[in-house]
Amino acid sequence: MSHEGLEAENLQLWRGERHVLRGVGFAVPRGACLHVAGANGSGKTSLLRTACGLLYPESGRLLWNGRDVREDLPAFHASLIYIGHEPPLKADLSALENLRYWVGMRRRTDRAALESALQRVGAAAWRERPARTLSAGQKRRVALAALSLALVPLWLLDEPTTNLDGEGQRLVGTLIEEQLARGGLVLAATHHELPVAAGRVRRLELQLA
Amino acid sequence: MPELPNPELAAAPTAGMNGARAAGEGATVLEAARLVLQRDLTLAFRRRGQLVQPLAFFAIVTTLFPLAISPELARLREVAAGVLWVAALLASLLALEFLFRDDAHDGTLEQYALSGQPLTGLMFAKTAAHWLLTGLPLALMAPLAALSLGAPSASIPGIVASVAIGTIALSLIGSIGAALTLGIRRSGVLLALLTLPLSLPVLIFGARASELAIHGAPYVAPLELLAALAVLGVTLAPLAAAAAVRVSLE
Amino acid sequence: MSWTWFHRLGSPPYIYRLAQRLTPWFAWPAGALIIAALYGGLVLAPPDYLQGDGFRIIYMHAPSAWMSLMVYTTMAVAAAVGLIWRIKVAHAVAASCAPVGASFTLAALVTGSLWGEPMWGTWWEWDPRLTSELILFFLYLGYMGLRGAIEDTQRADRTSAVLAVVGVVNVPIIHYSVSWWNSLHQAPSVMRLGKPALSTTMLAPLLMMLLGFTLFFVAVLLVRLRGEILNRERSASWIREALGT
Amino acid sequence: MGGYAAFVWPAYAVTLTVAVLNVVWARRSLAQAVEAARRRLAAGGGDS
Repeated sequence: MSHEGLEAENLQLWRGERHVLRGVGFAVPRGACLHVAGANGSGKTSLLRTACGLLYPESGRLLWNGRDVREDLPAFHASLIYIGHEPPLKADLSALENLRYWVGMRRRTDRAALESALQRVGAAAWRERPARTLSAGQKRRVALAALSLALVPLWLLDEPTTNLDGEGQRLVGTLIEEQLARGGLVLAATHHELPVAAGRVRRLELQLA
Repeated sequence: MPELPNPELAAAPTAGMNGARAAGEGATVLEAARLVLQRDLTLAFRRRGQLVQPLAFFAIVTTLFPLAISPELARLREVAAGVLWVAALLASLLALEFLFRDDAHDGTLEQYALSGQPLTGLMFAKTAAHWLLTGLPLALMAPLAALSLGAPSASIPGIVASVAIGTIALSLIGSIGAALTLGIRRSGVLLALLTLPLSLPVLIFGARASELAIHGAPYVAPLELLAALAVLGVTLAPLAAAAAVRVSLE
Repeated sequence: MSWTWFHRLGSPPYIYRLAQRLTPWFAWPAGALIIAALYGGLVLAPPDYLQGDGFRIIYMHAPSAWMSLMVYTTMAVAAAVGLIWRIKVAHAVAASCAPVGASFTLAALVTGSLWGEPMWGTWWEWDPRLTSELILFFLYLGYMGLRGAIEDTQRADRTSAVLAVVGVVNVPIIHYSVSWWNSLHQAPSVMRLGKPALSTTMLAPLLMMLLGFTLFFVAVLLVRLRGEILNRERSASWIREALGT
Repeated sequence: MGGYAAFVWPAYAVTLTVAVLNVVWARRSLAQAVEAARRRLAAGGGDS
């Protein structure tokens, strides 16, 4: 009997001498969004990085569709996308090129798909400009385009609304709701409110260690 | 299958829900590796300054020796192979610091590790790009340096071959060192301390092949040993580099 | 495959107590063997017919050289185990090995040089074995340098483990290439730093010394291991128990 | 030592010193680790 979705049981994580995650657990079924909240330094980023398998918890388990993610890490990674504080853009490449290399690593795309994704996030006008010249909010929008193109069931977003204007934040909300509507899962860590209808969001409050 | 982000059209994610990648949907390792290679080459050509630095370093070091030893070509010829190889080794070491640094800094390595593609294959692609950008130009420049050190023109093919094959092994060994020192501040000296002892066999066989070529003797035996090292490196080094990169992301 | 089984095998409290209990069982025999071998080597063994009393350096040089390689191999195996199965105790073993191995590699270099001067008439000869030993010393330095440069113990463990494994794959290649290189440049007049034809009275102390040094290494390793385990342990309850407070 | 004393004794001295130093270093590193663990306990760090 396997559960669909992402489950964490009693995660214990240490960073050097700091005990960052003290027995954190959660369950996110398909079509649900988990809002990871907490003060700065409470381990939101560490939790997300643990949930995507970058960090190894001291103890505890992480289950994807009922199976320990360690059993097949590449398959788990193929079904998730993680966006950290800083979108991973190369300063010397244009927004379009960045998106192409980023998404192309995971799945085949064509120029039309890339352009329409950029169009949707309002990047059409500056898609050929090198990322070096983009503002922090514009870089975020490129990351949103990658999110919409990745077509993976699990999204892990670290502060997805930072640096975005009101319209950009609503776009994040729309994208998340679309993802939930097609049965995807979203883990979002932010100390702001998520721009998503409250009924769909569960909340996980991390306490400061 | 149109790839519009429109939810009505996006039936694909449900197909991919269980982590299975449908045919024609997910990118293969080869495609991903090709993109990594292409990206690194594109980036390098947008920052040509960094490309030229190791080559200029190589040229300067080989110029130092006649000044330090003697301008007599007969004497220089005796040490030409050694000079060439030590200079090539140091030049390729110099270029290593750039190999992963920017990718680690801007989060690209993290995306590589989370791409669902085997990181070993991507590391191999990165190392290949590094060789194309430093090893190959060094091999093409080696004849100039060799001639200026009194090597006969008949020795050129042997020298180019030995430097070209040797730098493959050096890039591979170097990729391990560069990955191991990720996240360490001022890692330059440590990188040298880790990489140089491991590069010793390459230096020995490479210098020997060049020396034999300069003396007009058959140089195939050390060249074969060099090729064996490169093959061993191709099979093992990306594994180690990938393991080191994963650790650096923890 | 379940990896929890290995975790129980590598359970830190269990290994800590085991190390504590076993240390004297290695330390005392090591001391006794080394003292007996010293007596055998310095007093009982006759001078070599070619090298005279100079050959007695072998009783220090050979065990040191043996230690340098054996400790490196132990370190690499422990590192690989720690890397693959994520066993903290294995990393603690690897971390305990490096300073021991490095110091004996240095001893092997110094005694080799002291042996070389009367035999070759020079303090340093690019003899393949001495050269390999020197490279091995650099490998140790690199390993310790890498460990020292990383503050977080877990990351230091795992990063240096990759290096140890890479190094151990390279040691035979380095040795082969150095021997190959040396055979090209060897001046025929130079006597190789050789094993003299050893009679039984000469050989027995050497074997005892090798065994004594090996036991000595295990004893030192066990003591260091306890410290390294404590450094990696977060659970207060058993630390309290182990320290008897 | 048949003229070899100047080489034999230093070789023995160096190696045995290294051996003794290893014992000293090992004990010291253990003592330091115990000390650090005590301090961690006293500071209330770590938990069961």
